[in-house]
Amino acid sequence: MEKVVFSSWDGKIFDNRQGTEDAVKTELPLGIPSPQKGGEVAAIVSWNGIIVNKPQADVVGLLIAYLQEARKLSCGECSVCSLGIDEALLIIEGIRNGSSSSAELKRLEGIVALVRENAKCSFGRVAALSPLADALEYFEADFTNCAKEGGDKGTLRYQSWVGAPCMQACPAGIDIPGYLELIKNGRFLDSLNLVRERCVLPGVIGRACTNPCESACVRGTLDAPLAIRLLKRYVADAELANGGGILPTNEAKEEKVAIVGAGPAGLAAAFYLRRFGYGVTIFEALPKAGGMAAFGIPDYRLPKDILNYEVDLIKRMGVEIKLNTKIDKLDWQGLQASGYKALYLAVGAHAGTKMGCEGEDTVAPDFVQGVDFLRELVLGKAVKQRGKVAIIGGGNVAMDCARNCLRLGFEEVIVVYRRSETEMPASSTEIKEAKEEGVKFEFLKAPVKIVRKDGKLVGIECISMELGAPDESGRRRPIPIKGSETMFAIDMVIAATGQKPELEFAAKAGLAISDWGLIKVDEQNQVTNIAGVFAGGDCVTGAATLIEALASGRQVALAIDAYLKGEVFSRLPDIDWGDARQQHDKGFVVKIPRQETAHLAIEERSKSYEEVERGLDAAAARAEASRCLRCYRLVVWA
Amino acid sequence: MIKFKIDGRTVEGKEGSTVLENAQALFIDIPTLCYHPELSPFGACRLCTVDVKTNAAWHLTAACETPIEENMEVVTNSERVEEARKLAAALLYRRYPKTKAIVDIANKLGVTDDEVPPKDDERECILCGLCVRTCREIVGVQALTIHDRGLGRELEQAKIDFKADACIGCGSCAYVCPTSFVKMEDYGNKRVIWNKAFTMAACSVCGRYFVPEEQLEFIAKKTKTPLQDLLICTSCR
Amino acid sequence: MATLKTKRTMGKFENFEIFAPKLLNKEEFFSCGHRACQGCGEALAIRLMCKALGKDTVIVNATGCMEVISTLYPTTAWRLPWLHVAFPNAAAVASGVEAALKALRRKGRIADRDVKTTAIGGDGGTVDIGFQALSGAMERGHNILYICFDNEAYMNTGIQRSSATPFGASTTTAPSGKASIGNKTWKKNVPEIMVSHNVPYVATACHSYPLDFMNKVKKARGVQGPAYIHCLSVCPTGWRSKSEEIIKLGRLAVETGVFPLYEVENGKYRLTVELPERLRPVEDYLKLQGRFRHLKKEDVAFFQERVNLEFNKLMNKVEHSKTWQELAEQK
Amino acid sequence: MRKPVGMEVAVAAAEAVALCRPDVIAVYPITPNTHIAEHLSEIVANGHLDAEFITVESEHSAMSAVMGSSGAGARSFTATSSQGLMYMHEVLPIASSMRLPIVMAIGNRAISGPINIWNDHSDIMLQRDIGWISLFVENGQQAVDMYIQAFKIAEHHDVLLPINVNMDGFQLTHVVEPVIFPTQEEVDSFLPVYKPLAQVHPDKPLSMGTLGLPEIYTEACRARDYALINSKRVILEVWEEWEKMFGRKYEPVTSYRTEGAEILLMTMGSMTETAEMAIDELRDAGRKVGLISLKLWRPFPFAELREAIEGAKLLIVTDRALSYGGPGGPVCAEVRSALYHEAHRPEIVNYLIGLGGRDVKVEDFIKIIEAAPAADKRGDAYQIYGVRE
Repeated sequence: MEKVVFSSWDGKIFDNRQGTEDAVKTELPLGIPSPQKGGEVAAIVSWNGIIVNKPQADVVGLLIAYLQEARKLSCGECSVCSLGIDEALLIIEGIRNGSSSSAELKRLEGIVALVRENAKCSFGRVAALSPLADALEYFEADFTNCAKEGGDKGTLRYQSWVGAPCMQACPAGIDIPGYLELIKNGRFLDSLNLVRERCVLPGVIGRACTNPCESACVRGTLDAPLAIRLLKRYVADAELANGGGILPTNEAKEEKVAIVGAGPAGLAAAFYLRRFGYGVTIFEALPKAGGMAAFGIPDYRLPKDILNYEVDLIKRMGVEIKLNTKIDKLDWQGLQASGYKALYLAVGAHAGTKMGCEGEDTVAPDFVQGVDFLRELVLGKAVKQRGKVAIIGGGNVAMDCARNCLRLGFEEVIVVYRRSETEMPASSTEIKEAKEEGVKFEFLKAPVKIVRKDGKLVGIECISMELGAPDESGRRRPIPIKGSETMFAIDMVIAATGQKPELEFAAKAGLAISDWGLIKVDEQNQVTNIAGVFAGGDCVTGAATLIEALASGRQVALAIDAYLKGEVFSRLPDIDWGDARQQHDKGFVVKIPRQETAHLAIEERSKSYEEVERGLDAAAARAEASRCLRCYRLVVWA
Repeated sequence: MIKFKIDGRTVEGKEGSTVLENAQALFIDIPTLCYHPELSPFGACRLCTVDVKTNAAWHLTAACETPIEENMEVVTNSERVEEARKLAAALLYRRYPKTKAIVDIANKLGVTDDEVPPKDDERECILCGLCVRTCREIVGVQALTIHDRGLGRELEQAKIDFKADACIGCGSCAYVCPTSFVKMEDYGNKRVIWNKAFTMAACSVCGRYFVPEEQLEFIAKKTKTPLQDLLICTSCR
Repeated sequence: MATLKTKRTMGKFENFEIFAPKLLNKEEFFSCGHRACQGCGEALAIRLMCKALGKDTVIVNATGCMEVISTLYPTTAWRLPWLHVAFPNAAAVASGVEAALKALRRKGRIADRDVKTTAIGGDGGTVDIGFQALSGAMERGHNILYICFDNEAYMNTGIQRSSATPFGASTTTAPSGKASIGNKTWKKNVPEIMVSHNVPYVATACHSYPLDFMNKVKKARGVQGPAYIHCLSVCPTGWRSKSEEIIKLGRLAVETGVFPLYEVENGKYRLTVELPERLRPVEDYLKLQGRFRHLKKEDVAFFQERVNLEFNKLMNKVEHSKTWQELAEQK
Repeated sequence: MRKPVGMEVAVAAAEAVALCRPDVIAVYPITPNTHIAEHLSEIVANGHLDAEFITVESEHSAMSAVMGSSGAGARSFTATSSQGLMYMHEVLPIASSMRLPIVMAIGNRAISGPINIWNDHSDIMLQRDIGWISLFVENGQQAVDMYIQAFKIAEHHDVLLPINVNMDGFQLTHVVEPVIFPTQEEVDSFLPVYKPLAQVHPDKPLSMGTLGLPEIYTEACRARDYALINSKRVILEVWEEWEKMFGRKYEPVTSYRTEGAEILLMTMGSMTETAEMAIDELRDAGRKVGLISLKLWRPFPFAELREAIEGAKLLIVTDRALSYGGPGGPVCAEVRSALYHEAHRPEIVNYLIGLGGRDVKVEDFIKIIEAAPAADKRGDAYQIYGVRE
């Protein structure tokens, strides 16, 4: 941990350049972020303030670096921001190389004020010149010294970080303001390509993502967050409507990489590795590629042709996908012998977890695991059961099962969840749509016994719960109420309380498995205890979202690339740049209503698997995209 | 109608109308550069800056893209406003010291050489976006877009992108361009615009070359009229 | 003719078929419901003029069709402040208005705005009876724009000959007959006379080229000082032509070289409208008008020769004229 | 009491106009009013008066320009004489029909042919029916006073009519007289800044000078006639206010030593003072004679005239313009019709004198008064004094 000499982070001034403050207080006060944990950082110049750790740090040099990065981010649409940055650069560089006097600082002040007050987008208002304001107030001496000494200090080597509330919230870190701006300007395909940099299944994600970005959107605090997910979906659909595209690859390398599992994590890794030029073979146990995207998410949320198209794109890059090839025995040597230089395990988490209730071990057609139920539906296995069905669990899988059951013609569909609605992990739209379609909910109930009469399931006994103190997940822990057991007459039960990976084959092959039943990997470079064997996705993280899987797939691809090049891969540290939603002076923002999209009529839904949510049209997409405030934020450090 | 205050006067304006529209109706002079009444507001030049008070806070904002709100207070002539306009004009003047449209308005707003010694710079496209909006909103093609900048898209200067295949050569962009940066020249049966050459169609009656073939095809497709029906110039219609 | 060809095709404002007009101001300052004849070119031109001038304008009108058809007391078609005194003095009245606005603005008794005083008149009120007042106003350098709507005769009083009436046209005071081909004189070139007044902006225009006309009006409005626009305005009644053909006639007047569209900015001549590579025969233009019906082949031939001459005179200026600034810097 | 200064009357008139702070002045030079134009332009050139001075190219344009400026809401002034006034004639009636409060100085001069630049009233008499208010001054002091009064009268919202103030060319315009000027403060308080009732300006667009069909033309004439007749009320108010402020009394018809007079002499303009001397002479000799002078020509002061001639047996009306082939002089024609219905009206003789600058001395007036009783008194009879047959 560095000693902090000066900080204006978050507008809170901490100045110990005179060394008066005592040492204790100087240990990273005020939650000042540190880009490189334990690493040596002289100073940080950021949209949110200046931090100096070493008194001799070249603040002016960093400011120039900041402006040089900033001018790349400035869209140039409004005069003040881009011209202001250039002007500021001219002035400061002038002062630095002695060609202009520090009297120019007066003019600089005016420009800084103007840009912060009057720029068109919130990058201009919040980031473009913000650190200059602090600099002019607290580091005027540095400028004047420059002016005195004159002469070029030489260019300084620095690192930079660009983010935005939405980007910080997105597990894959997609450049959201970037692709929104391209949509605004009608450059839909450019926009899609930008999305693909971080997200190889835009059509899938555009439909089935839990969109944490939207809950981080600054507009959310003003009127309504942008429809980021739907916009991603729009550009994906636009390409499809234009007859599809192709994904570029680089000149082929001879190294080959094997991937186990054609789920999002596997596909993502395959895409990037192929793009780097490696040969890629994916082994998939099931008859269809897509993993949870194919077998977890029903058609009314994600029409399969969308997934198939995007998988196909990856195939056409030259990625070989061997379907129906389950790896029961992992033979790494064998693979190496047949020319594979690296192996990536992305087998996902496809097994249901136990509920811990009596009688759940007897597997029968009237008692199934949610994930299995969904998978078999996709595989076309008919469901004979009819009548009342109870789904246990409050996640998206539970919702999917419930809404499927409605469409299958069950008379009554009840979701039993041990916490209350507010704690439900399922996405709010899912819950909303499920309710609309007629799914019933039993909150604060947990099954204790599955009751059978001469083999046939006749009901479940549930116990009522009350909510206690929050647990490590932050949700309030449910506590059973003694003697509150009640009996529900039920014809079928679907258990959807969680998934876990099946890793016998990995364990047999000598891979280290954690107590959680997940593959152990080095968090830096995703490599397992066996050299050349990497792992990622749900089988490492436990059941997570699609976008997280894609993100991890990309990480692994980068790690494997580095490994094959013989380099040491260390991912950029996830720096905590503070509350993603905090945005100082938003200035005057005109309220513009969010573009709403149509939905399939409720009475239609239970009849078919037709997609419920409709997409935006071009005009709506442009209108929606132009609501983006462009909250880019910038940090440089050296 | 929406009641609001402008320079101390309480006035009424149509719902959805902008501060600028209302000001102009009241003969309040607000300088503009990228504004055009028939095009959507763009807020690029920041010369129409006004001071606006909504929910108890004053903000500088572009009058062209700010809709009036009930009880909104607008100040168009305060020192703060004029200072902001002048500074913005000064920045523009520094960048485009040879562009008449800029020089005129900069002088009008009191920018003088001794405050901002102009750089020697020939650039003429001032990125007002009028051509882009005209192309999209009036013509209905998207041959012109702002080449946006951002993360990983390192472009030295923002500029206008010309999609040659989309352009129909109607010349509306040249018509609307305030600095005549967009040039259109007709040479007999050739028209050159954005360095793309168009073949002009001749009027079937008088033989005058009157419109690019691409444009005719575009209109024919749009209006579903056979091409030959369009081959008559305005003189002979 | 290659050089000529390029010189002839420097049109910036012209040939924006279809789309650019959609950018025009939708607000009307010369409202409908006035009493102009069907297909009145002058009324159309005035409507366009108003759009180009915008609402910060005072119109001073010489007696003539436009005043008669638009302001039957107690009605008016004008949404702009409008003042009419008499036939010969529009320019003089305008100089008074301009002086007043200048003085009152200086003394803070009216809003501190640039209100443009614009005088309009027909050919009679401009090139004949109003000529002295026009010359005086232009010479004194008032900040006014004078626009002459030239329909080539005293149409309001019944198609009598004016000094703007073209050669060979039959009018009620210069009728064609056994002993006469009608008007024997060539049209008086008033724009040229205005140039000799050192007016910084002089232009010819025609309602059949609306964008060109409006751009010229806008340009002239911006001039701090006198400006003059001579706008050919087709009068179906007086020209004995079809109401539905006024646009066509205006275009033909230009394409035949009878009335070329040009502007003279600080002394520099410039064609503003793209012309066909070869000018169309004047006959195309004449044959559509009853006032020329009686012309014989040789008359038309003479007409054609004179048009060629006048056009070449103009092209000579277009090619060789320089702006005053250029001439000032010339060693 | 402020001390009088000696000054050429035309120049004094110009000084008076300048005190009224006109906004726009448009004048075309013509003898004998040139000194007014010259001196005003000098005042403007020296920066003592903030006004637009338009050096128009003709009287027609001069009047047109001030109509434009007045229509735009500016206090406007012009001046002319004789042929110039005739050249303006076309637009003069339009000014009154548009109710534009223009003030015009006329240095009265004979009209050509033969061309003659000297003084009589034939120029203004030809403009009798243009609907303007018309005043006559008799000396330099009245000139100074009446120009200031003129603006106030013309701009009064109950009047809003153009007004011409007549000074005899040379006999008045070019002589040096002692005059007393009010201070600028006094004038400013007497004559506040002009507030137009209507003006051509984009802030409130309106159409001025529209076309009147037969359906409304008659009514328009009637309206203008009323306006002119009713303006007398305001004129009297203004003169009363002036008397209160400066102690100098003005009346439409002024009587001089008329008590018990049997013979009355009637004059207009600069001759009045000469006539007064003649009256003094005869009165001192015990003769029952008196003088009435006319300052207000339009609207014509019928009532005041009737009052003024009470008890007189003989009225001698002098005229300085001839209505060829008519009843003699226009003034006398007016007087005759004014008195026609009076039960006890004096007998009337009409003398035409001082045409084209012919000098009229005290003894000429005495001769006229002596000869008048024997003169022809029929309605269409008139004497041209001093004509060489």
